Amino acid sequence: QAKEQFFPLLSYRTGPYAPNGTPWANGKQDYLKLINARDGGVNGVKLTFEECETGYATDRGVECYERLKSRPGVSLFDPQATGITFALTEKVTTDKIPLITLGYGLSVSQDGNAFKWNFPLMGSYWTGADILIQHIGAKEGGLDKLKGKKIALVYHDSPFGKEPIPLLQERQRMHGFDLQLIPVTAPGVEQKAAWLQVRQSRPDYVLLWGWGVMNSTALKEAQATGYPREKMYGVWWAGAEPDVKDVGAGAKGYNALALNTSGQQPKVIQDILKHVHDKGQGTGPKDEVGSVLYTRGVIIQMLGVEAVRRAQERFGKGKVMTGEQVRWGLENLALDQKKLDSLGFAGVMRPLSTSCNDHMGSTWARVHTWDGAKWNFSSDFLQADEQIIKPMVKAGADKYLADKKMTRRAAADCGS
Amino acid sequence: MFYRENGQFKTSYRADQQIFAIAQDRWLVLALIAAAFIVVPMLASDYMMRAILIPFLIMSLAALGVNILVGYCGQISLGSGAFMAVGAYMAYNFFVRIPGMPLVPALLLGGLCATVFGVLFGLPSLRVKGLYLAVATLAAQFFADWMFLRVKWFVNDSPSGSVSVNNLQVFGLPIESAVSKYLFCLAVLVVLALLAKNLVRSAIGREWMAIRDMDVAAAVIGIRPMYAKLSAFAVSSFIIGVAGGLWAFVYLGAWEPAAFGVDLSFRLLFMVIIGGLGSIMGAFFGAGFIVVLPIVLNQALPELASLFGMSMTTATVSHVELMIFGGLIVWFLIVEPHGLAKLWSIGKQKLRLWPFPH
Amino acid sequence: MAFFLETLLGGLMAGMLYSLVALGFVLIFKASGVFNFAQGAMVLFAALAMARFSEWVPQWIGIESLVLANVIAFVLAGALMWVVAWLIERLVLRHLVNQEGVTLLMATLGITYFLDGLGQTLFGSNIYAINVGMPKDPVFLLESTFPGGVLVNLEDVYAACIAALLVAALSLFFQKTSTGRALRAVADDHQAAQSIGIPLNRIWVIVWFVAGVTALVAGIIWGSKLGVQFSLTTLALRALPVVILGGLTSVPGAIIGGLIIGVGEKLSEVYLGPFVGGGIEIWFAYVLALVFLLFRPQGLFGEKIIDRV
Amino acid sequence: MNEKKIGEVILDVRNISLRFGGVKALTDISFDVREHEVRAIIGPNGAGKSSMLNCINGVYQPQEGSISFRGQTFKHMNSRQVAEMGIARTFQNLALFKGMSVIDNLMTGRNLRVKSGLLAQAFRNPFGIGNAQKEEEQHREFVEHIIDFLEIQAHRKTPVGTLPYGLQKRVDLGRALAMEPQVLLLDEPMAGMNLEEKQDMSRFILDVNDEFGTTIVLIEHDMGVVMDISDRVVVLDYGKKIGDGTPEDVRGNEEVISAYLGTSH
Amino acid sequence: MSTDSPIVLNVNGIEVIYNHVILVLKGVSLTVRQGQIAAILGGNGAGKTTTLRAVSNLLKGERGEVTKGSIELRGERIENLSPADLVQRGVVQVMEGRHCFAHLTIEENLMTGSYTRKDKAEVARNLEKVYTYFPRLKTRRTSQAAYTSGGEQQMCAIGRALMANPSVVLLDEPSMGLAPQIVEEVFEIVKDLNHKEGVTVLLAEQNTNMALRYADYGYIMESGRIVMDGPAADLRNNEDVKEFYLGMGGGERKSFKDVKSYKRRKRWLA
Ligand SMILES: Nc1ncnc2c1ncn2[C@@H]1O[C@H](COP(=O)(O)OP(=O)(O)OP(=O)(O)O)[C@@H](O)[C@H]1O
Ligand SMILES: Nc1ncnc2c1ncn2[C@@H]1O[C@H](COP(=O)(O)OP(=O)(O)OP(=O)(O)O)[C@@H](O)[C@H]1O
Ligand SMILES: CC(C)C[C@H](N)C(=O)O
Ligand SMILES: [Mg+2]
Ligand SMILES: [Mg+2]
Repeated sequence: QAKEQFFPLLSYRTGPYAPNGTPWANGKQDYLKLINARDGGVNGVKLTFEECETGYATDRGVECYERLKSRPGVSLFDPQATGITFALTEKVTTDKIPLITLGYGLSVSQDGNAFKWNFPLMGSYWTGADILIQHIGAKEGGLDKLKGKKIALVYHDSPFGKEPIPLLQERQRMHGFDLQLIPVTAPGVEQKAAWLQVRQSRPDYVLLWGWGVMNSTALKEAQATGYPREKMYGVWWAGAEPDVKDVGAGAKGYNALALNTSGQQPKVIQDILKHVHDKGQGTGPKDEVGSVLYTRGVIIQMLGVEAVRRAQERFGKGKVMTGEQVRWGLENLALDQKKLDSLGFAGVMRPLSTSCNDHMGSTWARVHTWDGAKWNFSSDFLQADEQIIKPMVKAGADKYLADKKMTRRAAADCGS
Repeated sequence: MFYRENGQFKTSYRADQQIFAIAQDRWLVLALIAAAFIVVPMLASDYMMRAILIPFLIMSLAALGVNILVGYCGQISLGSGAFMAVGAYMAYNFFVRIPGMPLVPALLLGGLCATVFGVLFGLPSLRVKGLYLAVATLAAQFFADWMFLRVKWFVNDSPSGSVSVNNLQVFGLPIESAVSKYLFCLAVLVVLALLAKNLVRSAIGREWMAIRDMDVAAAVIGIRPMYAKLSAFAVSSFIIGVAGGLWAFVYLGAWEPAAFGVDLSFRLLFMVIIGGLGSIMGAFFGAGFIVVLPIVLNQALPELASLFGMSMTTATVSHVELMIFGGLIVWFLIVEPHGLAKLWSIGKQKLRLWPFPH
Repeated sequence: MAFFLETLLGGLMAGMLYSLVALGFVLIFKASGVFNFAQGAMVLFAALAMARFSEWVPQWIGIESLVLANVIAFVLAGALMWVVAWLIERLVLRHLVNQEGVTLLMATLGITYFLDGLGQTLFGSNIYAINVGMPKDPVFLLESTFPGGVLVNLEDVYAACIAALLVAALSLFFQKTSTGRALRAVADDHQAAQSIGIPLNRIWVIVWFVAGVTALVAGIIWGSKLGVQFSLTTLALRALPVVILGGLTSVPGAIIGGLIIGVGEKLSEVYLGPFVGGGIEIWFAYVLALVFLLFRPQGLFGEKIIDRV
Repeated sequence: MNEKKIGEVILDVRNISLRFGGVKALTDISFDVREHEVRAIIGPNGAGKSSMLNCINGVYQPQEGSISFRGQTFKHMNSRQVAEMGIARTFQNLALFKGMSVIDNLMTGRNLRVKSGLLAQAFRNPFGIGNAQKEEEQHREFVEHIIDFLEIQAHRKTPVGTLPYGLQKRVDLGRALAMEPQVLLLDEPMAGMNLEEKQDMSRFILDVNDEFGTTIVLIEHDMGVVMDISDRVVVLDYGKKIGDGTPEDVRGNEEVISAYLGTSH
Repeated sequence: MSTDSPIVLNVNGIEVIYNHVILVLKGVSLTVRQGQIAAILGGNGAGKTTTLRAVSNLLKGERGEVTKGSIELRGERIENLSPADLVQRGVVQVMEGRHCFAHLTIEENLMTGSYTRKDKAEVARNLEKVYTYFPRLKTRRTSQAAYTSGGEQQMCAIGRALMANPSVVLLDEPSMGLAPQIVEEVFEIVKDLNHKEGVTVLLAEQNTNMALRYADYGYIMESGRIVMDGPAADLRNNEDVKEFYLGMGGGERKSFKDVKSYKRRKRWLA
């Protein structure tokens, strides 16, 4: 039996979210191809994968999961959708396969003591929202200046869009700004009413919690109602090329959170171009390589691969890891700047290290701005305020455990 | 030659009124049920059960419910997803809010709530007919989507609005493994299907069909349109509600309103039309077609392509899958506009005549 | 006040745009008794064709002019819609003569799947732009009367005018020509229509082609507003209450229905929404349509539903 | 053939007027029907015969006039109440339940008499628990008699939509008979039948009339049938009554001849 | 008069199956000559309607198909033509059970009948003609067809077919639901068209009496087969026909009241 570590890839390349789902999926696939082509796998273990189209639908996602979960050497799942994440969260516990939800999923699942199998790596909607408020505060000249300001949240009317609300409400209590909540019915093609409301209340800032067509539509409606794009701040799922490209000039000045860089300069991207695309093995079109979501896909996959590598360090180099072992690897990631540099991710992302308690590993993000042709960073990396988030995560996790009549993991469990 | 009813003379109306009046049918169905309970659990893989059979069973149940309303009573409904959602969310609330609430009563209570909701949105059917009625049911659909998203109480105040259940048990037996889940769904389905079959072959079922086929004439022979329509809404949404509960509890485990969106309503409607309006059997065929076919296509297409030395990206696979799926729908309709169940019965009829062509 | 006017205007404009999609439904229903669920898919398909052709044509033949590229793309997309209409008649409708409404409806669902798949295969599933030179930025009217003026989108105004023109033309067609009468006959009874020599085949190709062109126009307008992407198909669900409110068989009904629904949903969302957490416009539209139906079960301008023994 | 006992007035139609917009379908029509008799209504096309039946069984609400049944007068009735009183009806344009089998169509005629409720029906079973099964069997037995009577045994389970026209007419009659009505309203039950079938149908009607004592109101265009089997005839023309009496009276009536029968009769 | 005129319609041993399983016509052959009135007689379910549908190609909508045999119109095979093509060639069917366009007014119904006629003046003339045939239609011309009486609809259906100026008319039970006076009228119209305009007529009719009075030739059908045919005059004098179709068994007409419901047997089925 060949030594193969299997990566199931849930993706969506059709349907309403395809424009955003596709580069993401391409990034994931290309990175796996890169590792095989350049390094011959992880310590000699070849990486294999199979894609399964979910169409962003929960039931298709579950089917894909069931289809792929028992492949030999299965390592982890990245569902690419919050709805599927919810459904899988219940299943991975019994199947013992970790779930990584980089920058999405349940914010409380950061608490590794309660959510043993979930890994919302690099950021949750609470950290994202917190960073945005900090950034806006800084613009205004201090968080205290936010008092009396109006902030509107235009959000995808789904659990995904609703996640940041508790955090924002917490911040609202602290700083006394006005928070206006404006839901947009999925998938978000019709937003006239939402933007009429924005025009009526003329908020000082608009936070955009959108995905897929909702983002570009929001920008177009903002333009049509004359709301300045400079005052709009999107989550990191509303800050990629498909969101702004066909809006053209109308998107100029729009800001969004960024977890990663974009562009083809980073070494890892160059490697992908060289070892994968130039060999005709590329998954998508070449000019999309290095775009925001593509790069995020690459990062997600890198974290998965590194978790395998980390697990091998403990459970045996050159062996195929089980889901449980990969989970340990994910829980013990230690990617400092040096490590990132060596992996070719210099400048692409912030260092990240996870632990039994903290399944997120990093609470940093920055803001970038669309200049009409590309994304440029407009802030430094900002860190979400642990003081605010920690207690919220703890409380949320406790409620979750109570509802489920479960208890926190014992300390001893952390080593396993 | 083997499928002959010759010589099977019915000596009583009871015999003739049996659910399957032809002995071969009776044995076949009993054998099928027995196989479903005994053989399938032994043979089917975990994936088969969890990803194909369980959704198939639950969707069959839901389609059965839809068929009562649409197929038997002729009231076009695009709100089935909403009825499922009501069943699921209300069962959830009974389940988590009442300490010690067992699973089965919770599901049934969820079904009853769906009944109430169904009857409420069925009221316009007393005045509005046909495609126009679809608007009323879509109103139910979008209203339910909104309600479960917006009203915190329904989701037990979970901040994200998604809910989940675990530790399912029936009579002290855990419903965790694929086999136990499968058997549980199967049992619920068999019981409800039997009750539904009883209803449609009894007076109430004939009232529904009469209203469907010609409501003025039905009124003239003394059928009350109001009672017939609302009872159809009630029975149908009860079954759909229970199916919704199963879908949420057993299949998904955790869900958000999008899991019961308008897409699902559409798919349920397709199931009953493709399967055969006004046929219990049709619900099964339809669910099979709509649930299983895409999965099969999705997995078979790449293999097929590789036979010809081509490789397909997942995107291409799913696009081609859509096209083939759509094409097959049309093709089956052309072959038999009254659905797969009709095709089946024509097949039987041919078999009956076999080996003579007519 | 100014804001109320803006909301009202916004609703009217949105309503007009819904009408464009609704019109496709009405056309096919009126002329063949088929409730065409594929209308949404046709809008997407046509818009995708338009978007991609206008992108490809300059590459193929190396022209610079945006106008010319758009015109050629329009013609090509129109031709494609003709092919689609022809194929639908050939492969589907022709074999389903005289079948019940639900069967035909189901067949159009099959067509929906097929077109969704085909459209994405041929043209891709990213977001594409249609640029027909619509103005994007708002203008402000009555600035002297109201502080800040009343915001109007020229893009919407143009779209509304196009919709109105289309409706006027189609109404005339149905009212004044013998083909119009034949179409209504077909909708009532396929077989009887055949028996007196109405060529169903040709009629259906024509109707589906006209509906296809309507879809193309709707697709261009919506596409230039929102970008062309799969989600355009969901517009069909937005247009549904419009069709039903106006009456399935009425071309002017599609417009009036559109206006009522558009205004109703925007006003409700803006003025009622905030009290209940928002996001109510879609179900409100349906409930609004339902309320009208309780008074007129055939919709505002629909033909009376015949029930007679 | 034993002499028939014609009884009291069972159905009394008083000054009925019915308009649809500008169309006067019925103007001030009065006539009565006696128990056990076969009462024919004839008249040219569009005279208002079918509309008359529709008024009697509550499908149309006449603007003026009243109808009494066994002395009980009513002005507005809904179809259900009429059915409960024992008035059944067949239709000119075939209003059968097309998707249902012959048996099921006939069984719907029994629905008024079904006592077991929804739950009882859901739980009906062959083990003798509850009444639903027994009830069903009793109704079935009754319906089987009608099937034998109408000689449609071979088509029991055929969906009525595919039956030839003439048989559908028979099923329509059967469905009305299944209601065990006291008054049977028949709207052109023999249209589309050939002579032999008309003879059969006449036989059925007369048998029903004899055996069950059912009162019959019959619309028919075949004068042979009308003259032979009816006891009294009402003639309508353009919504007005122009004749009423025994077949012989009517046949001799000048007005009737010119309005309806034409010269050759 | 017409035995030597050219054959217009030649149906040759056709078999028709509905729904792939129900065999209804079992080898039906008949010929209709130019200017002839031919009648198909037979009981309910004999297959008369099916035969007419097969000729006018309206079977498809009923999910029926001709599986054997051939149908020729003036020597040309027509099984594969569409109904519309047939109307272009002058063959028009009046369908059983009226089939008026429910939402259209009576006049609009009639006008659709002239869909294939391009000459406005001719259409107007035809309309006038139909209105003189059926004055009742004229008074109801603005009513929606669904809201007219059964007989009015039947007139409308016949009138609509006449609007197409057909050269061959297939009439399926034209007398159904019509008052005696109008029945007479309809047959007179048929005779008129036949004599004056040379229209060929194929008629399926239950009213045997009338049919045989007006027809030149008759076919008698039983369970999907032609069991007897001959010139109308001969059929009128045939004993069986007399007994079963004309009700004249034993010489004179029996009262409907006295017919016994004993099981009779038809000799030709023996
Ligand atoms: N629902 C209705 N709306 C409008 N007009 C109607 C309606 N029902 C009947 N009519 C009109 O009333 C008149 C009488 O119709 P009715 O059906 O009673 O005639 P009828 O005597 O049964 O004729 P036939 O012998 O042709 O069946 C007709 O002119 C008809 O058009
Ligand atoms: N659409 C159909 N599907 C299945 N069977 C059919 C269909 N139409 C007719 N039949 C069957 O074909 C046979 C012949 O029917 P057809 O209508 O041709 O008889 P007919 O001679 O016209 O009778 P009638 O005098 O009652 O009109 C009947 O047994 C009937 O049940
Ligand atoms: C998965 C992420 C891309 C976020 C997405 N909108 C979701 O919640 O599903
Ligand atoms: Mg009548
Ligand atoms: Mg016939």
